[in-house]
This record gives sequence, structure tokens and C-alpha cells, in this order.
Amino acid sequence: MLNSLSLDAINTLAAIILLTDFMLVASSRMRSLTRIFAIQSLALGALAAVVAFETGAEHIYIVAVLSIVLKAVIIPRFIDYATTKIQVKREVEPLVKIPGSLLICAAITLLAYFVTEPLMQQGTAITSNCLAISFASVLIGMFLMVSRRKAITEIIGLLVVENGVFFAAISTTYSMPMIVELGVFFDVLVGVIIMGLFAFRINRTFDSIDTSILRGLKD
Amino acid sequence: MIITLILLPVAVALVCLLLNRYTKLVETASVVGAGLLLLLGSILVLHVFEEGIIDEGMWYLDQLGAFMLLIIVLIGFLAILYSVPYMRHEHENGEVSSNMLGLYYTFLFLFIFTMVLVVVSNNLGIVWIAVEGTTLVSAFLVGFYNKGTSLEAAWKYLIICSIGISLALLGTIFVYASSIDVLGENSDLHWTSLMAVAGQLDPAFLKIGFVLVLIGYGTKVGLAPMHTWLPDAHSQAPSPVSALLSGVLLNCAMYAVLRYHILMTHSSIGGAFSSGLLLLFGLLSLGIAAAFIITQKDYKRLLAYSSIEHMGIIAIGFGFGGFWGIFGALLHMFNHSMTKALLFFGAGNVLQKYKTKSIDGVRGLSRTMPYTSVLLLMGALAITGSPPFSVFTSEIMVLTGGIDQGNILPSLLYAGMIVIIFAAFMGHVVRMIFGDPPEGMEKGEVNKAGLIPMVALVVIILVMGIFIPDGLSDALRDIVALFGGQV
Amino acid sequence: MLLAMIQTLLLLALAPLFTGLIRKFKAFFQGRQGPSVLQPYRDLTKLFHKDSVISKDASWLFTATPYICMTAVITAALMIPFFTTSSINFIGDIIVVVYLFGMMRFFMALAGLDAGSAFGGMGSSREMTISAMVEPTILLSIFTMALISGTTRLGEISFNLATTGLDLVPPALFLALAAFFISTLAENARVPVDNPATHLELTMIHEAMILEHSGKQLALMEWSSMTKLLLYLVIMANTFLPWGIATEVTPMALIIGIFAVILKITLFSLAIAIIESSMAKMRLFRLPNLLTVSFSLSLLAVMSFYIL
Amino acid sequence: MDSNNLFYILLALAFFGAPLAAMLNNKPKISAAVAFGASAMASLVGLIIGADVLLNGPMRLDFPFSSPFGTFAFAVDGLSALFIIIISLVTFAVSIYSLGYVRHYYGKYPVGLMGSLFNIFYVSMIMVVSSSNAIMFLIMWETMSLSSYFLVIFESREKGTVGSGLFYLIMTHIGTAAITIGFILMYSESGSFEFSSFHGAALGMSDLLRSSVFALWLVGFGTKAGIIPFHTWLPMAHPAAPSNISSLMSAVMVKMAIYMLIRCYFGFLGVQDAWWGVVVLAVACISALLGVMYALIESDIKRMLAFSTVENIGIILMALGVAMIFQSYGLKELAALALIAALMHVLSHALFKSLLFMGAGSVLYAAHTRNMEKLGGLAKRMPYTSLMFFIGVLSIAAIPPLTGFVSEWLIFQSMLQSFNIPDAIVKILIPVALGTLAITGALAAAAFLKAYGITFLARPRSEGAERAEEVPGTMLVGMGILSALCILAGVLSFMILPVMDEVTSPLIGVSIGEHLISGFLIVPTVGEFSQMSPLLIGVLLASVFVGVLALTHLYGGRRKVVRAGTWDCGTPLTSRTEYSGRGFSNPINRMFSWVYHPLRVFRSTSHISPYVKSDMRYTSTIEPVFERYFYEPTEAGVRWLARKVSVIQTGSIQTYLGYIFVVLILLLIVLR
Repeated sequence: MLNSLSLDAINTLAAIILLTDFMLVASSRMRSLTRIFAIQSLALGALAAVVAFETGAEHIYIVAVLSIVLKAVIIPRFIDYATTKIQVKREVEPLVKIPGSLLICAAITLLAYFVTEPLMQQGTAITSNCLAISFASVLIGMFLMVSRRKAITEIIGLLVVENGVFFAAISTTYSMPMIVELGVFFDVLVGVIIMGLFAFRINRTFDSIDTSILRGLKD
Repeated sequence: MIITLILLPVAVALVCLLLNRYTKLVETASVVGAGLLLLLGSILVLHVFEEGIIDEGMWYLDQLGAFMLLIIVLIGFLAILYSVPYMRHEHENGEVSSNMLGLYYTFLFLFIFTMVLVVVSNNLGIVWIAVEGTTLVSAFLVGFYNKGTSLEAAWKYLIICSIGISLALLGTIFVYASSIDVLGENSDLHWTSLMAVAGQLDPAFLKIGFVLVLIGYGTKVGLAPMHTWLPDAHSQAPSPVSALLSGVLLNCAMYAVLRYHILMTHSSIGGAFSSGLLLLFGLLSLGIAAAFIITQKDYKRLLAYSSIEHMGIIAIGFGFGGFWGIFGALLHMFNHSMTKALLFFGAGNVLQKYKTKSIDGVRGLSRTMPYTSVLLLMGALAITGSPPFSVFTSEIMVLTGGIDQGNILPSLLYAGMIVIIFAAFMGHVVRMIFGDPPEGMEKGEVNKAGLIPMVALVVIILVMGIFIPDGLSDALRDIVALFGGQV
Repeated sequence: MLLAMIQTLLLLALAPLFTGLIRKFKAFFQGRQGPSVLQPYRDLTKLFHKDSVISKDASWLFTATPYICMTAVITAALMIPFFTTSSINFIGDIIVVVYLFGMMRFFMALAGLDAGSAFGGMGSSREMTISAMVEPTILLSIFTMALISGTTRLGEISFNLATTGLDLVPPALFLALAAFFISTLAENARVPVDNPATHLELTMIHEAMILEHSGKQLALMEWSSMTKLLLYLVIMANTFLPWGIATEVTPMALIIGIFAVILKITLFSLAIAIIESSMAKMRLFRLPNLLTVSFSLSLLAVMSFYIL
Repeated sequence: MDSNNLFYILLALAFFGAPLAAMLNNKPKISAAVAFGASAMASLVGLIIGADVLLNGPMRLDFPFSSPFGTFAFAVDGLSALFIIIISLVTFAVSIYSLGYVRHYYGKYPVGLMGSLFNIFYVSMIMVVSSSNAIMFLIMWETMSLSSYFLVIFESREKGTVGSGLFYLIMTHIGTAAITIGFILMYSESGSFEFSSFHGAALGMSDLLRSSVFALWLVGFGTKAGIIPFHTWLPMAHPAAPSNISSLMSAVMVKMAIYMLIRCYFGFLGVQDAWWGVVVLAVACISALLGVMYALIESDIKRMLAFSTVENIGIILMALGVAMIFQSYGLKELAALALIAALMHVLSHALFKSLLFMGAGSVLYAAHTRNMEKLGGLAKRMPYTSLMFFIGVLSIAAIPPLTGFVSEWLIFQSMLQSFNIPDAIVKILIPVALGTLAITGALAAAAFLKAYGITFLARPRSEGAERAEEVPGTMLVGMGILSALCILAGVLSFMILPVMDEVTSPLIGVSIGEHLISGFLIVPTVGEFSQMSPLLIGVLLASVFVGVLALTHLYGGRRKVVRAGTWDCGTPLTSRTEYSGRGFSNPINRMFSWVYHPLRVFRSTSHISPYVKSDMRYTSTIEPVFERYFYEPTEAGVRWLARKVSVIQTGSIQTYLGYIFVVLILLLIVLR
């Protein structure tokens, strides 16, 4: 139902998103993390625009624009600002070494294809790639959170998850009802700000935002 | 009508924010606001119970929602009533500045607002937004004391619940996707519209959607093994907030799961799939909670784990299904809220007196704080399922549900766990209540006014233990019918 | 009723005689001449005419015990058929009799503790220990007899058995008899369980209990113990081997009955004397072995009845 | 006035007495009078209700509201009425006793609170036996357990009390869980929680299900009754509780379990499998024998009484087991006989055990210790208490013609009827049980002989005992009532047994009242098998006693009686030369060392030569087998497991997120 050019564009953008996922996992510097995230958001926004163009649903344009503005510009800026402000060491300090992480992410991607395969028979989604990649994004985002130490990287991981979810929304249902979509954006923004605030407070209290020191509460 | 209910807490929050400086006024506004909320909420609840569902398109209040609303406004009111003397005491001891006090009430009302929003929204997307909202707002309340542990708890709460809730969003999207074929692209994600076509929803999407929703909201519910944030957050928050978190928030998240569960039972997949998952997570929660209750050294964490236990019981009840399972689980939501609030209030009194959360640090309550200790002991007996308190009734119903539905082994596990938890829990509480108080500990209650909401709660759980008002009972039957269980 | 009273009086009167008889038999086996068979009568008479000394530490119980013991024995005797099967056993069966003996022992042991001497306590303790081990044997033997004869009333057991031919009697009866015999020795402070003739501090059981009694009280204690022994022998004779007992009240039957029972009791006395002369007293802590044997015998008796 | 109104009065009395007493807490005297006055009056009303139901037939009192579990009502039938009478009798006596007993709590512990709980406890027991609905029953059952729990920990500042109470609470809760599951299984068959619907419901059940219910109830009610191995709470809770409470608990509360066992097995399940009876009989034998053996070597009077309760429960269950066996073979008349015997022993035990606990309480009140080794000589210092305790001892030692004897005799008689059983194996088992009962009886006699002898006779062993004085009159009256009843219930048992028959006949389906009593005689079975008359035995004993006394005085003339010291072998007799309780039970301890696992330590120090000892110490302890091999390992196991599980809460947020991640992936793969 889509013309092949758009289909190619969508597939390319999806591939970029997957690529950025892997880059996020592979990068070892904080600054590059935010950059890559910005690129991913940009690609996502573009993808949304293509879909909007294809389906003619105007509200997806709004979503695309919002996505680009919010996730490709404002949030990366904010995180960069926070990073400099609290003088985080540049290194990412992964708990799992980068080559291992990449292997795991490859496995995750396979899993995502495996899991979404039955869904594809319905043919509601745009392409099988999109759904699988969105799912992979979600899982890779989670993996980032599990395997990285710093509070800021956790926020980025969470944002990657959000991007994945957003991607899934676009690829399966051409995004959700407008009000819901707006609400979700609002929540993401507020969430990031609140997390940033807490990161500040944690830094002030503990002189570090390495979450591995946040282990005072356990049984 | 519903919109007034939604806006009222926002308005009170604003008032509290504006009157920030004037502690007395803030307190008065809070109590009056909470009272109004209780009044308004009760009217709505009664209306729904008597007249039936209120459907305003965007806002939708059926018996299930109303039942949740009842819990929210009741515990909300009592928590605020308890907050006033409790926070004043904190203020006097220099733990909290008066500025923060204003913020406290502001956030408390915002918190209540988000929870009300959860139960009155028809749109599952809005439900999601509201649940996420509860996390964001209550994170402030959890991290209210600007201490290391509070921040840590708040951070964990924020991150873990956010990730969970993201999964729930993905699940919501998949459920939405499952409806696209039937409803076309104008599907509005309203629960009522989904229910109308439940049988035709795409099973593949629905299935994976439910798994994601269950894990996602399950994180918020505190189902093991996604429960990890819960003991930290509950133990670090101010006691009235713990009561709200444990008594209301968890239920709200459970409510969200239930909406999907109901959808599942009416879909082509059938209820067995979602029931099985609920049962699995419920049993896991019960088991893990039991382990932590046994080894616990901190009484607020003890209560937190007990909440995990009870959420497990509720999940088990819905998992068992059948009339008794569902009826019992619903009733258990109410009973657990009331009893847990009572216990957190009691724990608050103890904390203010002994200034420690360690179980070993608290001895001889019966001599230092006779009233609190009696209420606490009653609460402890109640929460562990002793008659004549109400938790017993609902736990028995759940057990009946299990056995009646032929789930013999899970039922036995359930009963066994409850007994073990009883033993461990009472062991801790009894040690706190009796024995010799630490040296220099004077006799006397610190928070006399705080006893009033506690007594109210004891009365509620006692009365509910012996009989359930017909109105409520009928409403619960209607809800059971919603699940497709035979009445 | 009248017969029961006559029998009881006769039993009371004969009790010292048989105690003397056993002693005489023992003396014979030991190659001594021994005291006269009537010696116990003389002892009792002497004691009845003596003043008594009662411990300052003792309570009323100590004084009351001899009378209660005698009461229990007499009441039991009233329910036991001696030479005729008619007694007043309608008010109580053999279980009641066993419990009456239990009552006697109970009071005796209490009195033993009452004076506060270590001997009394030791005697009571051992007596109660032994009785606890003997009790099941006795009741199981009785159980066997009840099964064989279809009743637990002593008179009826005798009657039913006596009117049955010997050949109809199951082997269970003899197993039960053996068990009951061992129990009789244990219950009546005979060798190998206890030595009635000893006053050696560390070995005595029965004598230790009544050590503090004196005068009339002692006489009653001694007499009731003698009667108890005789009653056990009578029960043995009339329940397990009742042939010859008067089953109807005719002069001829009664006379045969008297002779038969006296013959049987004399034989039992002889057996006791032989045992006492040929065996040594056992150590207290070896007793469980013996008593387990008797218990097994009685259990075997029941089982053989059920199975054969 | 009909019993419905009386029931209201009973409830009103207790429900006004309870809060009033609590409110008057600061005025202990008034508070005690109010509380125990209320309970005494309520129990009198209870007696009338019981009698009325027995005479005029069952009553039913519906609750004014309905519950999701069906209708709640107080329904009193014959069996309930009998137990109401037993509860009320004991409560009445204990109430009066308590008036005096609580005096030593004035100013130390909240007497008003105790009085208040006492009333609740009483009412909850009444409600337990009159519940018409399984859930209502459970609520009442737990109310009973809770109120007794609070009473157990009343002396909360004494060492060990709170711990004992907790153990009791946990045990009873475990029991309740088992009971509950049993009821729910019944519900799943009958579709209602009404007791009336349970009748015959078992017919449709599968064998496995029915037997599960049987086993669950045995465990559940057995825990409350104190069958071995679930008995361990008894010797902990009874000594910890105030004596008036232990009296009620031991004499009455544990019987609630018996009540329910009878009702459940004969009423609901309808005994069909003979092996049930065999199981009950086996459990009963073990309980009786081990119970009495532990009682025998115990030096703490109240612990000893607690173990004796285990024993007596065992005896009751023996009769019950025999009844079940007979019933399963359709030998209804014999089943009725055994069940009557069981009920008679329930009554007997209620009477003498509460009497004995009150006696122990009096000793504690006067001499401030429960340790026999520190008592002695109280018979002279507390003559009335000692007399009444003695009557209790005689009853429990089954001395004719007292009440304990009558019930044991009946149990023997029912066991003797085992030859009617068609199955050879079962037939042989019963004589074994009979042997067990015999040795149990003899050991019980030894145990109580020791308890009375060491505590009351000879010389005092401590200053406390030396200075002991007779207890207040109210306490004596309380004990006196029960002493009189102990004698009367034995002697006049021919009047009581027909009532028991009336109670059992609906359960068994046959009445044996026609032949059971003829005149003063008790005739267990039709025909000549046996008969007995406690009344005539009593009369006979009394007249012979008088005769012996008279003749002894006549023969040999009046002789002097000299009071002198006990023969001392030349060494002055002190309290340390007396035979001790431990010494008394030592032979048994040694002979049954395979049961007791005794640990004896003898230590001596000598300075000059090995023959001159300066200090000698002998300690003898027995191994608490059940605690060590059953309860402690279980607890340790659970704790170990819990610690292992607790590892998951590491404190690291990454781990936590990892859990979600893993669960998600697992579920996705499994449920794809």
C-alpha cells in the first residue's frame, strides 16, 4: 500500500535507528551518547514525517515535529547542560564490556524479530522491519540502563526506550490518538526534567552520580 | 460532575502552593479540600453504586472505577488528616521547613489528582499518562526528606517505574494496534469502545500487549520481581505518603492491569491466559514477600513487603477467578488499603517516638505508647489475616476461589505462604510491642491527633470483617459480572 | 450378698495363713524349719495392740491411708468369687477390681512420700514405676479372659468357664495366665521384683513405702497387703482355672468349691515359693525386660485368640 | 423464657461486662468484680440455655444481616448444648476463683483488661459451639484463639511469656489454616458454607478428597487440641498464662477442637473408612503415652498439667477413634458407646483439669513458685486447697468412684467390644490401644501422685512454701464447686450418661439409652457383658471405710498415737534430704531413656582428696525431641530459604532493571 520509494525511505530510517542503537551501546563517551541520541530522534522524526506523508494523517506531522524539537534538540541540550553542570567524568563506565554488549544487542535484535514475527501476519504494521526494530530499540534501551552505571546514562537509556515505543506506535498504528500522543510527550519531558533534578540532587548529596553507590537501601 | 472531581485536587494543590508561607492556612485548606473530595467522591460512588455507570465519553466511571475512587478519597482524606499532626511534628523538630510543608501538601494533592485521573479516564492512553503522572509526582514525595537514602529511593522509584511504565505504553500501543483492524484508524483507545469489540480484537497483538502491560503496570503494582523499588520508596517516604502509596497507588496500578485483564477475558484469547499470568506473578510476589518479611529488620520495609504480599494476593485472586476469587480480590483491595494505612500511620507514630526504623530499636511499645501499640497490634493481626478483621474475609474468599476453581496446588501454596507470613510478621510486631523500652524513653504518645484516623480505620476493618454493606456487596457483584464471572 | 460377705470374711481370715504358708514353703526349700504358718496372725495381733508413732511432717493422709487400703481391699474382695461364683460383682467388674487395687497402691505410695523420708519416696517411686509397667499386662490378660468368656464380670467369667469343658478352652488362656502370674509377682512385691523379706535400704520397694507406719496402722497395711496377694491368687485361680468352683448354691458344690480353691491357691503359693527360692531379685533397671516379656505374653494371648 | 432470649441476655452480659471492665481498669477491685461478675452470670445463663436445649430441643437465632458467605446464625443442638454446659460450668467456677486470684495483679497488670478479655473469651467459646456457618465458625474460632492469646501474654513482663504466646498464636493459626482448607473443600462439594449443607455432602466426594478433608481437620483441630506432634504450644502457653486462664484453656478451649472433630467426622463426613479411625486411634495413643511420660518427669506444676492435657486429649481421641472404627463397620451401638465414653471423658477432664489448674494457681498465689522442687508441706499450710487439689488428683488418677474413673472404665468397655470388628488387623490394633491406655493410666497416676506428694506433702523445700498461707475464700469456692462436681459427676454418672446418649444419638443414628442405664447401674452393652455402678461402689467404699475404722478402734483397744520425727538414720532431716520430684520420676526416666534422651551431667570438685568433695552438682535434662527434630529444623529451613531469597534485593538499580529485562524477555519467548 505504500509506494516503494517511501518504503525504502522508511526501511533506511529504521536501519539508521537500529544503527544508532548499536552506536549508543558502543560509544564510551557521554557527549557522543547525547549526539547519537539526537540523531536517532531526528531519524525517528523523519520517519514519522514519511509516514505522515504516506498516510496523509496530519496529526502525525505534528508528532514528527514535536519529536524532532523535543528529542533531537531540547532534551539532548538539557542533558549536555546537566552533564557539564555536574561535571560528570566523560567515560561511560559500562558494567558489561563494549564488545560483550554489542553481542548481546545483536542477540536482542534477533529476539525482537523472533517475537514480532507472529504479529506481522496481521499486516497492520508498515513493514516487518519497523516493528522488530522498534522492539529491539526498546530492549536495547533497557539493556543500556541495566549495563551502564551513571544516572545520566540511565536517563538516556530510558529515552531510547521511549523512542522505541514511539517508533512502535508509528509503525503499528500510525501513532496514537492526538491527545494521548501529546500527553505522552508532556510526560516524557516532565519525566526527563524531574530525573535531571534528581540527578542534580543526588550529585549534591553524594558528590557523584554513579548509581552504583546508591546501594544504601537493601535487604 | 467528574470534571469537578478531577479539578478539585488540582485547585487545592494550587491553593497550597500559593499559601505556601502560611502553614495553618495550608493545613486548613488541605483538610477542607480532602473533606470536600471525600464528600464529592462519595456522592459519585454512591451514584454509581445506586444508579449505574456514568459515561461522559472521555470520563467514565463504572462500579470498578467507583470502587477504586472510594478507596482513593477515603484513604486520601484520612492520610491528610493524619498528615496534619504528623508533618507539624516533623516541622517542629526541624526536619521540614515551612516552605517544604506547603510543597508537601501541594504534591500530595497532585498525587491524589493523578490517581483520581487513573480511575475516571475512559481512554487507556490517558490512564497511562495518569499512572506515569503518579510516578513523577510521588517521586517528589518519596524524596521529600533531602537525605541520601530518600534520594536513592526516589531515584530508583523514578527509573524503575518509568521503565516499567514505558513497557506499559508499548503494551497499550499493541492493544491499540489490535483494534485497528476492527475499529479502523479512528479507534480512540477508549476502554468502552474496545470492550464493545473485545471478541474481534487481534489476538496476537493483544497477547503481547497484555504481557507488556502486565509487566509495565505490574512494576507499579509491585509484583515480584519488578517490585524492587517498592520497599525503598515506602520506607523512605513520610508515613502518610507511604500509606497513600501502599494503600492507593498500588491499587490504581492494579486497576489499570485489571482493565486489560477484563478485555482479555472477553477477547478471543479467553481469560485463562491473563489469569494464568496474574496467578504466576501473584504467587511469586507472595513467596518473595514472605522471604523478606522473615528476614526483615526495618519495620517500614516490613510493611512495604507486606504490601507486595497483598498485591500478590490480589493478583492471585484475579488469577483464580470465579466469583469468589474476583470478589475476594476486589474486597481485598479495599481491605488491604484500609489496614495498610492503619499500619503506616502507626509506624509513623512509632518512628516519631523512637526515631529509628529498625525493628530491634523498638521495644516496649505497649508501655511507651499504649494506644498506638494496641492499634498497631490490631492492625498487624488484621493484615496477617486474623478474624474478625476484614482481611481475613477477603483472604478466605480468595482461597475459596482457588479451591473452587480446582487450583488446588496454588491454593495450598497460597495458604502456606500466608501462614508463614503471619508467623514472621507477628514475630516482628510482638517483639516491638512487648519487652523493655530503651532507656530514657518516656511514656506518652507523640501524635495524639493522629490516633483519630487510626481509630476510624480500625472501626472500618472491624465492621467490614463481620459484614459487608449491601450496596457495596451489590456493586462488587456487578464488577464480578464485568469479569464474566458468574454471580 | 450373704455369700459374698462370707467369702470376704473368709478371705480376710485366710490371707495371713497363705502368707505364712508361702514362708513355710520357702523355708522348706531353703532347708530351714521356718516360723509357724500362723506366725503372721501373731504378728498382726501384736501390732494391733501397740501404740503408734506418726511423723511430725506427715499430714492427715498418712493416718488415713491404712484404713483406705483396707477399705479398697475389702471392697475388691466383695466383688471376687472365692469358692462360689456368686458375689456382688453386679456393682463392678474386674476392671473395677483392678482400679481398686490401684487406689490402694496410690494411697500407699502417697503415704510413703508423706513422712518426708528418703526411703518412703524411693519406695513410692519404684512402686509406681513397676505398677505402670504391670498395668497393661493385667488389663490385656483380663481382656483375653473377657474375650474367652464373653464378660468382664468376675463371677460370670468363672461361671462361663467352669461350665465349659477344658478341651474347649483356647490356648490364649494359658498365655494370659502366664502373663497374669508374672504381674501378680510384681504387684505383690514378690521376688524377682521385690523381696518381701528384705529391709535392705537400697533394694526394698514395698517395705520402704510402709516404713514409717507403726502400730495399728502398720497392722492394717500388712493385712491389706496379705489380702491383696491372696486376692490375686484367687483371681488367678477362679478366672483362669475356675473348674471346681461352686456354680450353684448347694452344700455339696460349696464344699467342693472351697476345697478346690484352697487346693489351687496352695499350689500357686508353692509355685511362688519355688520361684522365690530359686531366683534372685532382679535389679530395678532390669525389670523392664521381665515385664516386657509378660506384656508380650498377654498381647500374644489376645492375638492368638483373634487369629486362632 | 425461651433460649433465644436467654442467648441475648448471655451476649448482653458479656458484651457489657467486657468494655465496662476495661473502662474501669484503673479501679482494679471494681473492675474485677464487674468482669467476673458478668462472666459468672453469663455462664449461669449459659447453663440454663444448655439445659433448655437438651430438654426442649434445638434453638436457632439468625443474624440480622447477611454475609457473602450465606446466613449467619447461632444454632444450638444437643452436642452444642452439652459443650455449652461444660464451658459454662467451668467458666462459672473459674469466674468466682478469679475474683480472688486476680488480687495479686492489682497495681501490676491491668486487671480490667483481663476481665474484659475473659468475657470475650467465654463468649467466643459459646459462639464457636453455636456457629451455624463455617465462616462464622472460623471467625469465632479465631476470636477465641486471639482472646486466649492476649490472655496468655497477660503477664507480658515475665520472662518467656511473650515468646510462648507467640508460639501459641502461630500454631493455632497454622491449625486454622488447615481447618479452613478443609471447610472450603467441603464448600466446593456442597456449594454452601452452612453447616447444615455439609451433612451428607461427603457422599459425593472422591475418596482422596474426603480423606484429605479428614486429614486436614485432624491436623487443624488436632493442633488446637494438642495432639502430638502439634502439642508443643500447650506446655509453653499454659504455664505462661495466668492460672485462671490456663484453667479455662486447658479444660475447655482445647475441647472445642474435640467438639468440632465429633461434629465434622460424625456429622459432616460421616465416617466411612475404617482407617480414619485407626489413624485417630494411633495419634491418640501416641499423644496419650508421650503426653503422660513428659508430664511425669516435669517439675513445673503447670507444665506438667499441660502435658497431662495432651495425655487426656489422647484418651478422648482414643475413644473417638474407637467410635469411628465401630461406626465405619456399621456397629452403631458400639460406636455410640465409645462416643459417649469420649464425651464423658471430655466432661471429666474439663472438671478435674480446671480444678487442678486452679489448685496450681493457688499454690502459685500462696508460695510464688510453680516449681515442685521448691514446694512441699503445703497440705498443712493450705488444708482446703490441698484437699481440693487432692480430689482433682484422685479424679485424674481414675480412682473409683470419681468421674475420671467412670470415663476410663467406659473407654475400656468400648475397647473390649473390639471382638465384634470383622477385620482381623483392626481387631488386633485395639488391644494394643487398650494396653497403651492402661500404661497411660498408671503413669498418669504416678505423675499426679508425684505432683501431689512433692507439692503438698512432707516438708517445705523453700521459704516461699514455708510461709504459704491459705488462699482467699473466693478461690476456695471456685475450686470447691469443681471438687464437688468431680465427685458428683462420678457417683451420679448414671444420671449424666443418658444426656450424653441423647446428644450422640443424632450423630450416630442410634440410641443406646435404653440399656445403658438400669437403675444405678451402667450397662455398656446389651446382655451380660459387664456392668458397674459408681454410686454403689461409692456407698460400699464409704460403709466399708467406716466399718474398718470402727473395728480397728475396737480391736486392740485404744492406743496412744505419738507424734515424732521421721526416722532419720541419725542425720537431721532437712528439705534437702527429702525425695525430690526429679528423683521420683528417675526410674521411669531411665527405663524410657529412648523416649526422653536424658542428658545427665555429674560434676564434682574436690580439694583435699578425691573422696572429699567440696561441691557436687547433678543436672539432668531431657531432650525436647519435637522441638529439636521437628520445629527447630523447620524454622531454620524456612529462615535459610528466606535468607537465600533475600539476596535478590541487592540495592543496585542495575540489577533491579535487569530483573524486569529478564522477565520481559523470558515471557516474550515463552508466550510468543
